[in-house]
Amino acid sequence: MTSSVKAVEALGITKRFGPTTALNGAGIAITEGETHALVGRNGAGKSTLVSILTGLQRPDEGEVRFAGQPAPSLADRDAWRQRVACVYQKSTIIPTLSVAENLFLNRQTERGRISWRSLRTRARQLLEQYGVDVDAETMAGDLGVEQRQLLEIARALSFGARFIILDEPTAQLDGPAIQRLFDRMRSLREQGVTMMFISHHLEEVYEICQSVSVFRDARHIVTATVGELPHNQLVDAMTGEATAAYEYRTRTAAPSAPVVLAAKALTLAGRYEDVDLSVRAGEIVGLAGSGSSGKVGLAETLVGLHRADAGTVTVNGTDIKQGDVPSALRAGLGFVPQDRHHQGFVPLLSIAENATIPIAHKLGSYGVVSPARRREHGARMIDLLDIKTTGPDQPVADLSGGNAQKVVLARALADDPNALVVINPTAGVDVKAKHSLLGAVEDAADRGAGAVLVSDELDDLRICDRVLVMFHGRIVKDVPRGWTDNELVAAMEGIDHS
Amino acid sequence: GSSEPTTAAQPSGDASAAPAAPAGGKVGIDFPRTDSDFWNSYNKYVPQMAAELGVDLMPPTNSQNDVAKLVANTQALTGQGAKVIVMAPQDTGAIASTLQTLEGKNIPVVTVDTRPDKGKVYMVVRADNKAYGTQACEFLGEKLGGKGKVVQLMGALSSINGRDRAEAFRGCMKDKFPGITVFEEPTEWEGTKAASMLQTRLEQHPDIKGVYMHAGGVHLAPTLQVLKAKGLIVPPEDPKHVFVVSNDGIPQEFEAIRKGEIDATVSQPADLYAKYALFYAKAAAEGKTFQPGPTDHDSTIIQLPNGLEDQLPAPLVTKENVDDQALWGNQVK
Amino acid sequence: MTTTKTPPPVLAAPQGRRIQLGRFRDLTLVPVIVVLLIAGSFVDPIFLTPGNLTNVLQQQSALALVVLAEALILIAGKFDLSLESTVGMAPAVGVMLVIPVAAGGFGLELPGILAIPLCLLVGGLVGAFNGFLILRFQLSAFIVTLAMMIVVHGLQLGLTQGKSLFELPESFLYLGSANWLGLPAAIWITGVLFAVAIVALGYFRGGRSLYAIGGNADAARAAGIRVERVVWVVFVIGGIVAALAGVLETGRLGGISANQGVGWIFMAFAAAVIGGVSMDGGKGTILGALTGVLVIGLVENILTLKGVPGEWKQLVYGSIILVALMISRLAGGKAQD
Amino acid sequence: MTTTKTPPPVLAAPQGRRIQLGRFRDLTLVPVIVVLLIAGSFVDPIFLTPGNLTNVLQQQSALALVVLAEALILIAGKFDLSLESTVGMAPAVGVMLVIPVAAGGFGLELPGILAIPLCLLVGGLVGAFNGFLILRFQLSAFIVTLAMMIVVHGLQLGLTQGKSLFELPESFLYLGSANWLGLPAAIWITGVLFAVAIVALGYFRGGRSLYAIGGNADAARAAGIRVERVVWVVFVIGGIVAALAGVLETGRLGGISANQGVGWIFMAFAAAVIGGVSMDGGKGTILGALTGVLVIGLVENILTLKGVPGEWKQLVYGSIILVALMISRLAGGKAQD
Ligand SMILES: Nc1ncnc2c1ncn2[C@@H]1O[C@H](COP(=O)(O)OP(=O)(O)OP(=O)(O)O)[C@@H](O)[C@H]1O
Ligand SMILES: Nc1ncnc2c1ncn2[C@@H]1O[C@H](COP(=O)(O)OP(=O)(O)OP(=O)(O)O)[C@@H](O)[C@H]1O
Ligand SMILES: [Mg+2]
Ligand SMILES: [Mg+2]
Repeated sequence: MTSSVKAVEALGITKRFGPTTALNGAGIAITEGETHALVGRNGAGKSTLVSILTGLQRPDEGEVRFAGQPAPSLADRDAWRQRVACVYQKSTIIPTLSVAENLFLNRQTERGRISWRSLRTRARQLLEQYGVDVDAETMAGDLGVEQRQLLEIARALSFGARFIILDEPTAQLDGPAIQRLFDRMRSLREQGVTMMFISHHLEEVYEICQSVSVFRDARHIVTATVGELPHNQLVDAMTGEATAAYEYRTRTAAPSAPVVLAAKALTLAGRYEDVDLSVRAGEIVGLAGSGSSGKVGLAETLVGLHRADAGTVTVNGTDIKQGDVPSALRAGLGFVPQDRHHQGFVPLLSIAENATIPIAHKLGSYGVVSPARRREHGARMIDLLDIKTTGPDQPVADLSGGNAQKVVLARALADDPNALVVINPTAGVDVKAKHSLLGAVEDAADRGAGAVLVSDELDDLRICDRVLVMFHGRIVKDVPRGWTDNELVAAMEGIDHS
Repeated sequence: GSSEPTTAAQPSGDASAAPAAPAGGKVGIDFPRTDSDFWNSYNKYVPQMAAELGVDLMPPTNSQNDVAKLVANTQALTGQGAKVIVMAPQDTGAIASTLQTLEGKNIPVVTVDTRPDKGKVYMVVRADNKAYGTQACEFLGEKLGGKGKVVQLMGALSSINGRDRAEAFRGCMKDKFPGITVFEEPTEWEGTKAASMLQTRLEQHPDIKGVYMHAGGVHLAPTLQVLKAKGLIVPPEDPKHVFVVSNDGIPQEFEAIRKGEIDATVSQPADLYAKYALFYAKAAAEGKTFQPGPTDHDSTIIQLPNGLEDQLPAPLVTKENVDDQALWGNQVK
Repeated sequence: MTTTKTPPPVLAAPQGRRIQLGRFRDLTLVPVIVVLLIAGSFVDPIFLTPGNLTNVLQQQSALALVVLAEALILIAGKFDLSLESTVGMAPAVGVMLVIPVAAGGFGLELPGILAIPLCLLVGGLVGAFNGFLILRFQLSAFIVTLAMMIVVHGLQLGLTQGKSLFELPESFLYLGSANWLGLPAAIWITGVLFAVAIVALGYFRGGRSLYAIGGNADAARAAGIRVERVVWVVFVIGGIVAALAGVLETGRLGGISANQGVGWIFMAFAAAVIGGVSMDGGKGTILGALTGVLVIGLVENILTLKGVPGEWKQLVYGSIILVALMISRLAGGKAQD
Repeated sequence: MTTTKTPPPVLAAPQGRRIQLGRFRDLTLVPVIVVLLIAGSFVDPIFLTPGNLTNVLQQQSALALVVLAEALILIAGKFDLSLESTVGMAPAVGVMLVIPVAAGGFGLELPGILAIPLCLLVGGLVGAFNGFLILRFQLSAFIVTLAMMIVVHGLQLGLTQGKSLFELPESFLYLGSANWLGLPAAIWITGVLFAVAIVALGYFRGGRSLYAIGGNADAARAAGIRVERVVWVVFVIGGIVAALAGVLETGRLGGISANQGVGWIFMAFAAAVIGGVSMDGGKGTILGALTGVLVIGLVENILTLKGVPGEWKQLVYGSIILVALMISRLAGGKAQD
């Protein structure tokens, strides 16, 4: 802590949402020009602080100051936007508008008539500048998750504000995209821009930030420079207890173990071609690849979300009907979809109900669903996956991002599946939760399930017995356990096809 | 009822202003709608006539042209102690079981304007809607000399009155004036539809020479506006003149007849409807009975399978008799 | 309407007490009903008598069934405006298949006892056709059923030539006019169907899946719910229930007018929505919808008893609905949608 | 992690075609209009004459304005059902403030020239009140405006005692009945307002903010759009435009009946939605809504020219709308919502 000028200060902030206290006298102070990390477990109150620091919500108690001056009134949005720009955790892209218009929302022009031509030009320049390869005229709703995320980032950076908040910007990005973002952040810092960076990838904190604040249970725990707080201490501060690093287990799936999930000559035009895959009981198979390699499309076909143009999918020895999720689930499959908001949960329904939709038929006879048994199952899942909630009856809409993700995994595990297809299970999930999520997948494998794990995170892929690398829609490599980061990344980038 | 003196007519709508302890008992009345000029006049006349006739009238209910509401209102009125019910079911099929219920409770029913197809009624008070159509047809047929084209702006086909007028007009034209072509426009009693349809038809057949409107209240202004835009509002002597016959007898129609904008209207007697509805209601409450045959007020009572009907006169009003003070349209302000 | 839901905003206004009150959200109209009962008893002593309250229930029973059908469809995230036309058309066609030409029939003169099953079948077919257009052609439910509302009513007008049917088989009138154990059969039937729906949507897999579909159809699909099939079934059930509403209404009125059901859909929406069912799908309960119907029925009854002059009645009626809305909003404590 | 920078591959083909069609999405009804024009010319040679087409435009001009108002409100993600009642009530009140008691007025007898401004003011006030209830009390727009639809029409009924107003100031009738340069003034006015709206929503920040708000209100708020204020202004504009529609309609019909505007809102929704405006907000264009109005107007005109018997007219009408919907769906290539 060298300079004493604080670009932003939040003092004694308390914010309650009914029974939940999201922030309890917490605060943060960020020195001008530094990149400051805010870390904490899911539900620690990070995003709530962000919405208070950007003037979207009024704290119940406490105050916010920018460069020593009190924050403007909530109604004065323009004043806020001059002081702070933000990439929110929840999408603020408007799906029905074009990319260009989303970039310049409410500032399409200074005054008078909008010139769409010049707006497009400005948008193209901006996209180019941040290395986002999308057409400025595309409807934002047609973009994938990652491209949308890049759009959010480009927009926030483009304001030229001197203080920028990035709330989990990397959760949906793959390696090269993250590196491009970091390059950008570094050059902004050289220009003296202050940043607050939120991430559950602690190695990113060490890579890009100078200091870090830790929140736990709605309170501020510690602030330090990254040098003073090594990785294990940081994790301990977050969890409030000594936490060991995750231990990857070793398994040896017997070659005689039955094949629980198999694909033969599977082809879906434009996404992947001629894929063969087989997963044995007790085996975890990773599926890796850079953006648009087709890994998600493949995984989604396995669970019946797409109908392949050619080929077959077998679960537990039964040929499943393509394009029909129920038949895959009935054959004994569990599924964690890519985008939890889109396909993962029904926000207004309770945790227990979301977690038990696929097994509703088992919670009673003659189509009856017993609320008591549902709650019981929900409570068990809350314990198992360590979900931070007021109880199994809480609507998933009220949960923090990581906890919502755990509910989605709970749903996949509900039926004690023989085969699991898991896509990006740890996106936006805190360290400890990540451990329990990965642990749950490994537990399932230990119980004899076979799993396909699709992920952009090398850490996740470490639990796999082997990793299939996809490139341009084909499986190009089968990497056994024991790979190094460079090896795998090289394969994913198509540098090494041997 | 209250103990107000009966001398002063109380048009204020305070319908409980009836004579103390009248013979027979309370009369419940349901108004069919409040959105047409004809029925509004009727609604106005009712409390006035009740005071004149000394009828113990309950606060009127309103069924807004909805037979289901009418049924509910009837239940409420009987619940509140009505001994006689006056109603004007705009839909005559769906009132049957209500009439049966009322018959079971010995509550006589007087219906106004429409004749229920089924179910006992004490008296139907109405003018003959078929006669309206026939009168209009005869007037137009003669004026056009039995040839040419006319437009019939019809009411809703789901209403008995609309259907009666349409059928009578159509049938009469076919029988008596086969040389006249009739265009039928289903306007659903809506002015905006009437205007559009008439305008389109005049574009298609500029030689249309006659119009029969089923309801002056909704059709008069739009028709005049369309004719005006086409420059067709000219004296009857002019060969471009379009003969217009209306139906209802509201003051605005009389005004138009005086100005020569339209040629005739069938005066549907709102005042007589109100007067005789209450007259028969009172008689029913007092236990009187009637026989088919001519009455003392220029009308005839006829026998129906399910009751009696007093067919009130519905005069055709033209330039000759438009200033007749006996017409109800000349009495309202 | 929507299939993909934008996640609810983190940024929204205080949502605090939601969880506790949420459980009672379907009962936010109860204070309104209490106020109405008290107000009504002041308006007229007859109001609180069993006879009058029975009348209210009987008068509302057909509308209540339409509200039930609409609530099911709304919870599943769709719309059906054509229900109101089914209320008139299904009974008309059912009856015309059995009555002689002289009474307005088609001349088939099927056995009279078939009239009700045929009527329900017609209702189900309308629902099935709606579902087919919406799901297979991916058309907007609002606009398909708006067009179907006109088509179905137009069919009735065309077939009946706009005339009322009143020579109906006794069996057809029975349900709407009989009394069972001192109460109109219509009340029993409506009550039982509501009870069935409340239980089904609360405790049965099929019923719960409506909430999942209405709340997030993609998530429901990924969780193995056959979204299209369920929605289709809901449309069919909606049509059948609306046809049954038509049977009850016909029995109560003793005839089928060309306008039977016309204009009901607005009231049905009003009842469902003030009862807490969301137009966005996935939210609300059948019990809540029932309270909505009761409010509307009580308001109408009180206005009738009070004898509000016809020309002011609509104004008073609309204002009371507006006030009821606010009371329920304040009692519920949550923004509506 | 490696720093190799392979740019992500360009978008896959299927997305490409979508973008192009998206641009013409507001014109998916054009094939329908072409079909109708051809069909109409077979039905009657008069159909394609300038006189007849002018009539169609004039007949639709008032409805078109209501569609315009509704489209603005829908794009901003809200609803307004009360517009139809404003079409009748605003002119009635405006006129009653200037005409003598004998003609049905209040007796204030303000200068006749004020009738139109007063009428627009009344319309704006209704919109403002709607906005106030919806935004301040966070009530559902659907249900508030449904109640307001009843209230506003009830107010007209009450004030006029259900009577039609016939004796109107000439100045009030002028706009709806005059001809400018050989075309009815109503067509000019409607045309200009549509042009203004198309430009405003296409090229001005205020207009674009409607799309942002309808698409994702929280995101719009985060981008500094004053969501509440904009929505409120849209409601006020909607009310004013509906009142102007009432002025044009009054001029065309020469009087204000108690039912002026009743039932229009369904047609307005139908026109807007088949024209591509989404009920979910944020989607659709004013030009698209205009094509929707034209389709409805042409269908009505053809049916009148053809002289379809009254009892079958509704069926034919509804069926044509349904077919138009499918054609536009196939031409647009995208699922509706
Ligand atoms: N709008 C809301 N209504 C009710 N509770 C809320 C709301 N927003 C946040 N919360 C609660 O406040 C707490 C803090 O949430 P917040 O989103 O700030 O967590 P976070 O630290 O950002 O977590 P994550 O890492 O998962 O994003 C959580 O318990 C959450 O459930
Ligand atoms: N719904 C869709 N319709 C058409 N094409 C799609 C769709 N979703 C993805 N694609 C395209 O299919 C290709 C493979 O996508 P897929 O999502 O399977 O790969 P991925 O490796 O998961 O990519 P990413 O990491 O970017 O999500 C990409 O070119 C992508 O743009
Ligand atoms: Mg967060
Ligand atoms: Mg991916």
